[in-house]
Amino acid sequence: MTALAVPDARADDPFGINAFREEGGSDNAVVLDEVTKRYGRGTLALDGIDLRVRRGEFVCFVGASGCGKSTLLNIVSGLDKATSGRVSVAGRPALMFQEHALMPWLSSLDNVALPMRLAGVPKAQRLERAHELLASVHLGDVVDKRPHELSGGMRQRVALARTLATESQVLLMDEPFGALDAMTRDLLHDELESVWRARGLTVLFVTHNVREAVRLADRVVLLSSRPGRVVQEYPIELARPRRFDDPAVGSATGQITTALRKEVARHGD
Amino acid sequence: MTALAVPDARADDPFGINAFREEGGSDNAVVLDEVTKRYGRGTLALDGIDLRVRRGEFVCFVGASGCGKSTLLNIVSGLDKATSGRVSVAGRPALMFQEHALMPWLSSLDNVALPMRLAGVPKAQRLERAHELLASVHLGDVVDKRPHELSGGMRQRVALARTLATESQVLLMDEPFGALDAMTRDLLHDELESVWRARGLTVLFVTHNVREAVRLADRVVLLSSRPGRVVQEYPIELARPRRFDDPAVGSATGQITTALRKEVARHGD
Amino acid sequence: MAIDASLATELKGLDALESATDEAPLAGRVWAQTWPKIAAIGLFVGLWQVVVWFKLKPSYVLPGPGSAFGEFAHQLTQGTFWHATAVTMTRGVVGFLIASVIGLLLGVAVARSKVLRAAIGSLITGLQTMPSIAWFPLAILLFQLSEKAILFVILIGAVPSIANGVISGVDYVPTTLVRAGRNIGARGIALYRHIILPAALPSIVSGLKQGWAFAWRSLLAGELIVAIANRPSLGAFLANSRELGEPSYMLALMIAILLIGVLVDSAFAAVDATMRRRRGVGALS
Amino acid sequence: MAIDASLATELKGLDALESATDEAPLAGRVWAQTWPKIAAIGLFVGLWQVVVWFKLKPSYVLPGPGSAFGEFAHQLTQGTFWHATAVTMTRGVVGFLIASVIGLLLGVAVARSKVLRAAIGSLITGLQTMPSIAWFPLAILLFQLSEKAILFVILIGAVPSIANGVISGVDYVPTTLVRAGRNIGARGIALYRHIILPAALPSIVSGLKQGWAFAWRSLLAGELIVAIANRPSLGAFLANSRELGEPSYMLALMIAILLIGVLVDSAFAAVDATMRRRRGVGALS
Amino acid sequence: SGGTDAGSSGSSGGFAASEVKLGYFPNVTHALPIVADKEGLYAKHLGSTTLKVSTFNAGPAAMEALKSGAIDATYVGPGPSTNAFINSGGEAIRIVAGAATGGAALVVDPSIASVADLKGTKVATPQLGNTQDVALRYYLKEKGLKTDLQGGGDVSITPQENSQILDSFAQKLIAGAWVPEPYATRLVQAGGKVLVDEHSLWPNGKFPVTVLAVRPDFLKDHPETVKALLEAQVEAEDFIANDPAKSQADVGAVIKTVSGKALDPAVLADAWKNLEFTNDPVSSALTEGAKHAYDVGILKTEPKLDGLVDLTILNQVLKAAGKDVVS
Ligand SMILES: Nc1ncnc2c1ncn2[C@@H]1O[C@H](COP(=O)(O)OP(=O)(O)OP(=O)(O)O)[C@@H](O)[C@H]1O
Ligand SMILES: Nc1ncnc2c1ncn2[C@@H]1O[C@H](COP(=O)(O)OP(=O)(O)OP(=O)(O)O)[C@@H](O)[C@H]1O
Ligand SMILES: [Mg+2]
Ligand SMILES: [Mg+2]
Repeated sequence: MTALAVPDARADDPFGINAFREEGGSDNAVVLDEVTKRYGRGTLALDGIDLRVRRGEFVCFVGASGCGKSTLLNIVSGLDKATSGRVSVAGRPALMFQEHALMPWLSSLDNVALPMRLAGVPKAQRLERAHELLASVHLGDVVDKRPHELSGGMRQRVALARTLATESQVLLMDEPFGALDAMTRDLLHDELESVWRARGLTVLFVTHNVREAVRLADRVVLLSSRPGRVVQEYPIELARPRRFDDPAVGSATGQITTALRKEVARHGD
Repeated sequence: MTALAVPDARADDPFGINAFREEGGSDNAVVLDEVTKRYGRGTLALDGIDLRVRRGEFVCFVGASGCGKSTLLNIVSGLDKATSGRVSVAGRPALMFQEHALMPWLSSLDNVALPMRLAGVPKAQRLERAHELLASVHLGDVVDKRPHELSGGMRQRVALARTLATESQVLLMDEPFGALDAMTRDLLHDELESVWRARGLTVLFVTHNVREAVRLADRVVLLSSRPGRVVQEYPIELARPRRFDDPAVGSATGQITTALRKEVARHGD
Repeated sequence: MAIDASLATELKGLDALESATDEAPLAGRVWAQTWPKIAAIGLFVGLWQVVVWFKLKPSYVLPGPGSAFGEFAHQLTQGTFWHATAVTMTRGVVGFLIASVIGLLLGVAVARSKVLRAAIGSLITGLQTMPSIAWFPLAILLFQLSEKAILFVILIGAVPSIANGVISGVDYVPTTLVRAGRNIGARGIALYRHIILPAALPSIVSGLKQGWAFAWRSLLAGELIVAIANRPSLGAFLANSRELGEPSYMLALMIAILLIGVLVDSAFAAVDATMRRRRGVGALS
Repeated sequence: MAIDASLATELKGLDALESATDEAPLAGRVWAQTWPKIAAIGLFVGLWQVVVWFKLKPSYVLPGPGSAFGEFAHQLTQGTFWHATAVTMTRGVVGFLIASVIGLLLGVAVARSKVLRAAIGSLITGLQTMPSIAWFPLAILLFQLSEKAILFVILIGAVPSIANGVISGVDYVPTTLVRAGRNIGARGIALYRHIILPAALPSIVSGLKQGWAFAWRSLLAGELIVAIANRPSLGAFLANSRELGEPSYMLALMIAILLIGVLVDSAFAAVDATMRRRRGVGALS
Repeated sequence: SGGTDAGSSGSSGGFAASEVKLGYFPNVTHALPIVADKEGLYAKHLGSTTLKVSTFNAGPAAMEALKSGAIDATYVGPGPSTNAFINSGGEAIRIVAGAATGGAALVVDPSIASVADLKGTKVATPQLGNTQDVALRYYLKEKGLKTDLQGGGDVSITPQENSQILDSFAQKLIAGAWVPEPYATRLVQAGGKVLVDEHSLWPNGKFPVTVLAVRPDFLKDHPETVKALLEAQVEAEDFIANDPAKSQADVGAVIKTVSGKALDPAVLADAWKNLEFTNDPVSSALTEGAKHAYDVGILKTEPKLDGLVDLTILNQVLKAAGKDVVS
């Protein structure tokens, strides 16, 4: 049970000086209060989500297919509006979409350079940086290819590089490594972890791979389905760097998986 | 080592009477001979693939991202032409695409009914069957929604149901369960396995999840990358029904994963 | 807006599910669609009135909105006006329907066959750029002074637009959908019927809209070639109104033509909005 | 085909990567594009000649291809013909460029603003259906007998087509791309510049093509309102050829107009083919 | 009845056609056929032959229809008919009668006192190469003012549609225009003054504005039918002379039918005064006009109009009606 401990959202504020700060203030990067989302007059996708994510925290979300994870990220990103409740986010978060969402008329390089172009970074500089980013996702050799010439996993990596090309302090990632083989995924875990540390990013990360969640997260949030609610939160206090196949990671994974299965089964899905 | 044995492609023909049959004849559902694929004048995606898949066999393909798995399935499906080599397939295979490829103007139900409509199945019958299929992928309650109203995993399941709606004897599946949570995926493993048995299907299945491959396959084929070649084949002779978390499945998974890692590392990706 | 409303109802019937996403109440939606139109018309008519008040131009050259709308109202009481409108509308609708069928077939044929595309692809636009006046002699030669001559001029104007819409739509159908369609057993005509044409529908509808505009313009010009006995028509009225030297009468006819154009466009817009809602695109504005 | 080739080269320059996918050798590709055209023209001219040989119509009504092409060849040696072509082309190109700018801005504005769309969305098509002849009095009223009057008629014809192309393109930009664009920091104009307009480009180009056709037709009609001293024009020639009852001269002019139309379309087709190759769509035929 | 009438007078051979397709314009200069039609004179003389009327807006369409066989006969201006005759090498058309003469004038802005003042101004005509266009060019040439077909020269001639001429004149964009009735009258009402009345330029003040053109093969095959048309026309001439008010009402009614609105009766009445409705096509003026067209460069070759006018049947009819024959 080393991996799981009592939730303590204010661990990095030992003196409690920020304890009464308003949500979205200096210690919380993302705050959701009683957020619900109903599509049209139909599906209730989220129901009363309360969530606080500290600056610099790495939170993973797991839950059944269709439980509202993407909806949650979309709301945090500001692209969708919550039906009710309050959302406050520090700065403008970068969202890596579940479907790659690359611009089909741009090469990989230009896709990755686009956020910098929009931010006004000079051409030489942004192209250099885009080259670096593509190399860091192991795609240094496809800079000139267009999305339709790439494999599924390659597109996902280009999209990752594009997300990293923004200057956002908050990253929202929707199953970013779903189409990658184990080896490539491990490499990208390391890469992401080091970027997160170096830049002090806040990351909200959706995955179906509980082991991946445990590998990366400070905290794993389990969502129920129909409607999406926060069922349980699991702080992961394993020392970093962690490995995907660490036994400790495995045991925490087993525990969360059991809870997840129970949750999914309870909703008859 | 129970799970791995010497490859024996003719295990179901103990008397060897079919040994000299022409490829694509009665015992092989899919035969590839020296198949290469080059896109434009650029990427060499596949290089000299030799492959025989028996009727009723369940073969899983694993390999690094971008190694040519999708290309292989596309060629077997007949949608792409090989640059050289011979391809012969029994009947018209159904391909489940890596990206869902649902018709955006049709509801889930109509998407699933479409292959039957094209095959001339009467309306009442095809709608009933489509309802059944959607229920079997646990989407009985979204029959009327259009693709854009579904979550990523839901779309994948609709696409699966659509693939099962064809009468094809050969199924080609490109990471069909990549966007599903563990629980739903397990249920669909069972579902797919039972359909495979009941219909005597031949399945070529691409996945990044080696455990999934071991859970399902009669044989796991490991592809190398740049260019794609068959590196090794692993017959999986574990008794069915298997469970995802069976220790035996785990040990075979470990072995193949090690080989895969070595393969991926060798190509510096 | 009668056409608009009835079409919208029909489409809703086809697609009962959509209604769930219409969040605002009907009255509110109608008002949201209506007030900007009223404001735009008000603004325009106001400006026009101001110009007239300042007598920038003599009134026998530019009559005020009062006299133009007065004349329009007067025309609405005239049997011949309605008769002419009916004749022209009938010709327009019949011609447009025939043009749609031909344009659709031609478009599919050209989009499908490389040889045909190389042969006549560019010719289609070439024909479209030829002004109606150039076709009149040929129309008379082929069809004498019959309704067919007018139909010919309409078709020559509208078919290329419609065909071009189809071609461009078919050309841009996402490759994945075509491949998926082929794979689930759509071949030949079925591929077009069930996959390509539905996928290309937005572009086809926009081609049809352009085709309507071309058809209507060609029709109004073509109605001049010959005034068939006892068949009054808006085109002939419009041309002859110039000769009468009564600008308010001409403006009244222009108001009628504009109104018809706006109504037809509203119908297209309703179809388009439904398509967009179905496909979940256009959450832009 | 000079425009075609030079444009293709330019586009290839812009997009050097594409050349790798042109698999067939240049000569073969050119031939594949050319023979169907020659065959189509041959077939058409052959049929025409047969009709003439059988004397179905007297030659003063329908001259044979020989006399039409002969007249065309003769015109090519005439200074005034080239002068007229240059005048008309200049007007056409200038008008089209201005119409493109206005149409683009108008289209974006209407696509973007719900209020504007409700106010004038349908009016755009309404204006488009108004025949050029209805605008002549207004053109003269506003711009006297000047080049500007012709320009006005061109704009009134072409702007709606172009705007409609933009609107329909913007409406159908995949929602994901817009959302992705917004998320990576594209707001306001940048969103249009970098995401929406490139994504809508195919539909915009097809709107521009329709716009060209409308502009050209309106131009040829409009050149009749104003015969400016010493400015011969194809539109005036065409009308005069009809009035003087010289069918072979008229046919020669039609050949010239058709040729220009085909050339312009080839330019559009080249742009379109490049766009499709870039985006990896249209692996259809 | 009319039927026996047409049949009994057929001495020159040929048969009455079962149908005759006739064209005219909804215009005051076409009053003769309009009255003949409206007053039932055609029906009376054609007997069993059915009459199908088409109305045209301009000469070119009428000529195209005649040449391609869509109609058998039409009333039209002398310009288009001469052009059609010349361009078809004399094959396409025969003029068998006149229908109206007179009624065209150069109307100018009151500030123009004499022809010399026109120098450097723009003057409009209804269309390049039509009767009035030739008349204006020839007139200016006689007065020593240069013009050319591109609108250059001392006086810039800008062909425009009649209706547009009214607009342009009202906005002072042109100094004047040489136009037929009723536009001459309308320009005067809009503040113009008549600088040249075309009457003054022709011997006897007579020049044709409307003639009856027939397809030669129709004329050959069905002289009886042509004769019946002419009989009706001759009777209409008398009707117009006797009852101008009713005749004007007939013309007004036709204009109302094709344009959806009536022409101001005052304009109609004023224009009427400047016209003479006569069966005489004034062949000499026709030939003269064509020669003028050649002189000013509209026609590229010297016109030969032999055979254009064929008055045999007309003169038969006139004689039978006890009227003077024409030549
Ligand atoms: N645009 C929409 N309109 C209507 N319903 C929607 C829409 N988008 C999502 N939904 C519904 O909301 C629910 C949650 O969807 P969401 O995409 O957030 O799930 P998810 O947790 O991301 O699932 P997955 O793991 O499969 O991606 C689903 O039931 C889905 O059908
Ligand atoms: N249309 C294309 N044009 C050019 N190159 C292509 C095209 N499609 C695929 N490729 C290239 O072929 C190689 C194999 O691609 P493929 O999609 O088959 O990989 P994959 O094994 O399915 O990868 P993943 O697991 O990421 O989906 C890649 O290098 C890719 O860039
Ligand atoms: Mg999701
Ligand atoms: Mg793949």
